[in-house]
Amino acid sequence: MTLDDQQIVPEDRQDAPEPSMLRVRNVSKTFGETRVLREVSLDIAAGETRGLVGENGSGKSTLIKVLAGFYQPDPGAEISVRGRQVAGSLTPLGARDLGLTFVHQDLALVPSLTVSDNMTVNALAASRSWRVSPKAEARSTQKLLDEYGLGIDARAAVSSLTQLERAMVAIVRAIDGMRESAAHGQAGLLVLDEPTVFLPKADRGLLFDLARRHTSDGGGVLFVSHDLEECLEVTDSITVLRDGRLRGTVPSKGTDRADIIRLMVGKELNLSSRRPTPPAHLPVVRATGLNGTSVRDVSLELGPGEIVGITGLLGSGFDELPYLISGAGQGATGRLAVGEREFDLASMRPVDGIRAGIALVPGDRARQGSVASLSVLDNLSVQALPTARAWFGIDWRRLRTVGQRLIATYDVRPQKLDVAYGTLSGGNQQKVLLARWMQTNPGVILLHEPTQGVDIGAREQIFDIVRAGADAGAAVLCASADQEQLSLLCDRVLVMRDGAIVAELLGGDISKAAIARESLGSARQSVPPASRRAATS
Amino acid sequence: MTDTATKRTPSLRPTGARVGAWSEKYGLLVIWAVLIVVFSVIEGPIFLSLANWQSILGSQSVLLLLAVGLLIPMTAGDYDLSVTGVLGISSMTVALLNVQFGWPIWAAVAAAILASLLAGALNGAIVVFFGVDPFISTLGTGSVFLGVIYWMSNSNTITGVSPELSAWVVGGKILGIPPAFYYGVGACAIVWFVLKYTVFGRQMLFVGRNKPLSRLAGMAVGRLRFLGLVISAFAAGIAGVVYAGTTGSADPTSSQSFLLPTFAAVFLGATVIQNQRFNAWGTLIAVYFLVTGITGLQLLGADSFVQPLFFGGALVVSVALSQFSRRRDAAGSERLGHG
Amino acid sequence: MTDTATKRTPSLRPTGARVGAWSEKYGLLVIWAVLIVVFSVIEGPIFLSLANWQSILGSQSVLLLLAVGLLIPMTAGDYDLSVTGVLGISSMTVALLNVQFGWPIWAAVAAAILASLLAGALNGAIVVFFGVDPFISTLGTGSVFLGVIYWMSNSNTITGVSPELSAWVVGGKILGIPPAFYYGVGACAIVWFVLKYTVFGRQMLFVGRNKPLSRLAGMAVGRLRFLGLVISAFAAGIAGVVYAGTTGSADPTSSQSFLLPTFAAVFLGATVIQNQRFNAWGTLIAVYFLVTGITGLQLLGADSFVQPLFFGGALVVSVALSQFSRRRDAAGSERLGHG
Amino acid sequence: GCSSPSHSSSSPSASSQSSAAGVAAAQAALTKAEAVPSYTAPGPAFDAAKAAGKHVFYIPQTSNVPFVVAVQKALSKVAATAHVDLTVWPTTGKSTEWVQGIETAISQKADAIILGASPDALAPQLAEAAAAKIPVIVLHQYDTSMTLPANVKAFAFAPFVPAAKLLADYAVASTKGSADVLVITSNELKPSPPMAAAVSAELTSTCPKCTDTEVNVAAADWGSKMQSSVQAALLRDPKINVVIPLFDSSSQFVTAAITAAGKADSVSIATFNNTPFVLDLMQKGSPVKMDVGESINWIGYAAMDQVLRVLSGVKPLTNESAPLRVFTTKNVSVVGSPSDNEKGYSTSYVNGYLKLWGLTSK
Ligand SMILES: Nc1ncnc2c1ncn2[C@@H]1O[C@H](COP(=O)(O)OP(=O)(O)OP(=O)(O)O)[C@@H](O)[C@H]1O
Ligand SMILES: Nc1ncnc2c1ncn2[C@@H]1O[C@H](COP(=O)(O)OP(=O)(O)OP(=O)(O)O)[C@@H](O)[C@H]1O
Ligand SMILES: [Mg+2]
Ligand SMILES: [Mg+2]
Repeated sequence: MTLDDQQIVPEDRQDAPEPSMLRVRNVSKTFGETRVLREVSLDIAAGETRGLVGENGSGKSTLIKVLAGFYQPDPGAEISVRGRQVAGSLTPLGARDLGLTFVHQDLALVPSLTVSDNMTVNALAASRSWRVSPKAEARSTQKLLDEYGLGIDARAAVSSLTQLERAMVAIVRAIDGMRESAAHGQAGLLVLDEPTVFLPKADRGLLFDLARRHTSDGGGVLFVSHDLEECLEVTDSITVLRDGRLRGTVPSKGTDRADIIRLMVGKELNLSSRRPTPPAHLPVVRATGLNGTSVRDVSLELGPGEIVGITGLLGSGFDELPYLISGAGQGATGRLAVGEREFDLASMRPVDGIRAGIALVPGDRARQGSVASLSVLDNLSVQALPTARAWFGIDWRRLRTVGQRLIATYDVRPQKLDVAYGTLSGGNQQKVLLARWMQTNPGVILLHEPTQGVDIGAREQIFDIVRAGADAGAAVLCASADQEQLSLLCDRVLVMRDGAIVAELLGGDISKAAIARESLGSARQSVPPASRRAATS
Repeated sequence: MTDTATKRTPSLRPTGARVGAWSEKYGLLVIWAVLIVVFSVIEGPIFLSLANWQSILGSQSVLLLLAVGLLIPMTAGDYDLSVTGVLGISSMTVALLNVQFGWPIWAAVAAAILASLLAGALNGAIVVFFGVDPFISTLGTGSVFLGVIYWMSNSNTITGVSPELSAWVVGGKILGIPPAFYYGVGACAIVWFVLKYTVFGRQMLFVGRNKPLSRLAGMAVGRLRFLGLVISAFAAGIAGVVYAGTTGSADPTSSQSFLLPTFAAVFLGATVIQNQRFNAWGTLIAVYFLVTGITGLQLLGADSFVQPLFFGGALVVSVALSQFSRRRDAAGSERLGHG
Repeated sequence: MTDTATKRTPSLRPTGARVGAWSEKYGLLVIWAVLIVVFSVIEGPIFLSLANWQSILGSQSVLLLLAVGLLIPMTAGDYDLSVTGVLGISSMTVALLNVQFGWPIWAAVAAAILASLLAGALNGAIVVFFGVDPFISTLGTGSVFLGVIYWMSNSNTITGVSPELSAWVVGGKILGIPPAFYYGVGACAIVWFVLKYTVFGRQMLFVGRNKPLSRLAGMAVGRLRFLGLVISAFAAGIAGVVYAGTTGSADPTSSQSFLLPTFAAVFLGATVIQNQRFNAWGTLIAVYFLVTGITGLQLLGADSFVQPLFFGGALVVSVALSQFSRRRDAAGSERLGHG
Repeated sequence: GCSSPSHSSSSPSASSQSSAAGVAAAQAALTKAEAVPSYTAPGPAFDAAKAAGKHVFYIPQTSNVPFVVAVQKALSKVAATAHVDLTVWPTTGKSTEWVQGIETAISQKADAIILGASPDALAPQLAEAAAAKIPVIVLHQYDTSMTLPANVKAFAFAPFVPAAKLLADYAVASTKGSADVLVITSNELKPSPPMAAAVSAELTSTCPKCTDTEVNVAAADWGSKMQSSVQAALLRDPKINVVIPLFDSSSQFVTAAITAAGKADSVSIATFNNTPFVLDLMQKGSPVKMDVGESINWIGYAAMDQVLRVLSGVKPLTNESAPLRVFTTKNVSVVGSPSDNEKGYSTSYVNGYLKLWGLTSK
């Protein structure tokens, strides 16, 4: 380990004059045989915003779930909040009583219930009354939502909301819960586990304003993110976890990204630069007149070897495009040409897309991408089954060999085929998902938030996988709200507004700032699709 | 974004959606009404007679009590296949203690309720402490309860339950309808209130939809599921008392025949009033919808094979219709059910 | 990270885990063995006699065929509560056509299988085209099928099915065990192969675990579910033929009694060999485990109430044990889903 | 012996006369059956000592009914007296259990099988037993008038049709020839169709003005459907004054329906089987006014008579059965409280049979 340990601020501040907001000592957590957290100690002062970073699977969410009382830590742990030592084991209710409020990574919403039902879920268990009043709840929820100008109907089912709206609901719920506890005396600790993955940059301001207001009231914030720049920007100090062990805490001022990466990964990471723009060819994909739930009359073309980004604001419809082009959009219309084949979207099914060489890597890994309870091999095999026939059954030996090679190539950790997919960390889940599709040598790769919640090291690996796919001649479409990712990965970026493509950025023009400007719509004229393609060539 | 959404809504949409939502909520009521009209036309005065409606309303209290109690664990996602076993234990306990051991009827009833609560606690304990899926554990305990009933009763039918109980259950009619009907309606009202207006009911709903989330929100998931199974057993216990009162007797086997109708009523009920959610009034409507059809057929003197045909057909068709209207306006997310 | 994990593993741990995994896979086999030893000690030679084992193995083919067919839709997440209805339709068709209409037995059998396939197609169509949850739609169609059976048979038992069929089913014993047993085992082998080694079987598994994923992965989810329900009806149809052959007759009601044992066998089977997954050999073991216990009790001449007690108790205990061993080594597999 | 003389109501003028005659005939048959039945030897005497040491297997329809338990008791008692080894194979009413029982009996090389379960569902197994030369004696499932199954050596008959006739006679007599009868059948049970036919035929022959309707409720649905079916039938035809559930184990549901319809005073129930709880109902005052049936113990002796004949190599009888007795509110008190229908019979048949078998001295 070549790490410069001097940089690290000692975590043990036992002689701190006043009790810190949160004091954690010696927290370990073991699942079965794997130790996920090892003797983690942590102090957060009142008024402090603390970042928590680490690779996928380094234990951040686990630590947070320990704080939430969801997991019991191994014996020997001590947790105290504002000097109040937690006696016995921490329960979810106890945590809330202590003033800890959470936005969990998976948002913790029930899609089939209404926004206002979901809003009340945390209050339920602690409720002192025995009854609830749905009407009053709906009213107060609506008031709250309006207060933040979200324009969400409190009586709508969460399933009818977009991912972004769902994130906003979860955040507003947490903030409301926090206010509640503030009303009981003192501001507590707000814990945000990757709250921004669903939010485009522009909408994150609201969240950070709220967090800042909270800290200035004397509360504390613990903020988990894989976006190191954002983390450096909004936090006072950053704690780094690696392999479940505390690597140290550094002040955000005067630290740069590279330092943190070194702490996280334990080595220097070569962040790749943009690859050269591929030469223009006849398009592989030609879509005309696409219409979906939020997409209106969009046409676009993708060339072989080209990585095209598509982005926009919440509700602009950019995140629907990959699904439309794969044939998974329901009630969609439009025409699609993939190579020689022509499709009418109204009658196209995903299987048609797959036969035409389209691979879709959905953004919602858990719901649309994988089966958590089955093994990595099972999940890898989904797309390979028809090709792995021997005699008249599936040749599992061959699948296994291929799978072993795939997870080695894609650096999936742990490199075991038989572990349950669900126990992998997010980054590794994503790599498995990509591996599953890449083994089919797709001609068209459609990605939706391919690095959502993925750590910086894994992100580079995923970029490499995508680039390798493009280099092999595939056309890539990457829908993402992550402007940095787009600027690093894409040869061309399309920006959508109100369901239509309004701008196209090429090569050197692609930058976070430019994307943000176009997304917000600083009065640029929409570019007709024909001229766009022409501009590329 | 919301702006755009509102902008894009064609003016016709809301009306269409409203009709859809309405038919989704009250579709079964309409089918019921049609059924009543059809039978009235065919059979005229007999079907519309007070006596017929008294008989329709008065005859299904046991089923209604069972179904309404079952709603609670079902809301928490737990199938309870042992309710009919508990029904049998309860009615047998009443009859045995009252007739063979000479206990006063109130004591026998109290013991029956207690026995039912114990049975529910056993179900709850197996589910909560051993983590066995309730579908399979209650399948098992249902069989155990059946064994217990055979053992208790020595496989005999026991008659001669004190007429006092019958008086409370089927005597002293109000508007010509026996008290048991009002007990069933009362139970519906309670369950409706509990599910809609109490913290407990709301918690059960969350537990049923997402257990880890509920745990994270601080709900005592295990305790809630335990309670749910105890409550369904409690309701089955009351149903058992009503059953014993209705027939003045208890026999070891007949309680089993309520199992499928109970589940049918619960699922069919989940297509009315609050679509996709188990709800009490929907269940009540489902029960009386089914019995109206069957009674109508009986009055027609239809062959006995027509009854199961109607029962199954009505179930499938009304659920399909409600599903259909739901599909039209919402891109269905998850739905009721298991795992 | 993987390195450190392996390094830190205490030497005893893996053994413990391996025992856990082993008991998870073969726990029920051990309980079965214990049961056999206990009965052998109590009853000595009779229980251990070849004849007894021939009778144990030969007696459960109908149940086994039903359960093994049910595995397919269950793997795709679809409960099929109508299998016993199809069983009844099939056996009644054989008996009716053969006895009352004088069809040759092969034609009657073919018609029965055809009728079963139609019944399965009806189930599939309701589930796929109307989006009705199979638990409720097959509850309904099960009732419809019962009505059809009553109608066909006029509620009568029909006897005198051609002995040819019986010869194929229970005559011509191999190793003293009737052919029906080998049909059951053959069906197990086929289902095992299908679920493990065919694309269809794997697709069913994914459909059962995650429907949106399956759709995006290009599977024809609707068609697969449809096929699953047709297959379970097909198996139930064969079971019906075997049933008619075993008894040389068909009656309108007795098929219903297979419903709960079938589900019990399927769920219990999912605790063996491949824990948490419906599997054919596990189901076979579950069936013969339960029948061993019951036969032992019958040979003992135990009171009849002991049978349901044993059945339910064995079910709950063995599932609880398998659950327990699973829990020990993996900290609760639930995770916060998005739904 | 309760067949009434057949008559035709050819001319309208004769009809009222014949109706009165029918009522009288019905009443006479009923009165005769209300008396304590007496034992007459069913057939020639024989020496049952040859049966000693033989092994008999008893497979009941389902062990979960008191009837079976009582029969089993009688069988065991006689078996012990005759030194016959009796094995009981308990079942819960599933055909697979019966099949397994016969297989087990064959594999244990039993000398005879007493079958309480339906031979209809066991034809292949009966053939197998016949091939193994194991005689099968079927217990209490057939009336002599019914078509009999093959591969059965002997029957202990049940007087279903005479009982049904008595039920109709009661309806005629109790309503003085103006019975409007509701017959509740369970057609999946073997005796149900011939019994229903017999009720109908007896009504037609003794009472031209009487009418009858049938409602079929499967035994499995008695708990959940019987009450509403009966209530609907009463609504449909308010003139119904006698309800005949063919099997008395469903009486409590019929009673509940009649009570719920408010017709407890005008509608009476006549039924079959003499199950103790129904006699209880009758004694305590309920719409059940008549129950006809047999002594279960007697059935056991009758069955054992056939078994011993078969085991001893004597030709079995063709009309072996226990006699019927009718209980009405008039004579039901003889069964005591709680009801024990064995009390309604003189025990002379016990000694009678023992003497017939030559077992009295031992
Ligand atoms: N319930 C569990 N059982 C077994 N292993 C688990 C469980 N929960 C988490 N893990 C493992 O613990 C490790 C840490 O997971 P954790 O969720 O804390 O990571 P993380 O730091 O939040 O990662 P990410 O950045 O991807 O969110 C991972 O390797 C994961 O596989
Ligand atoms: N109960 C559990 N059992 C098994 N695995 C679990 C469990 N809970 C979490 N995990 C796994 O542990 C890993 C970390 O958990 P978590 O839910 O925090 O995701 P994550 O790693 O943080 O994802 P991301 O990469 O998006 O940040 C995930 O891969 C998850 O699948
Ligand atoms: Mg995490
Ligand atoms: Mg994460």
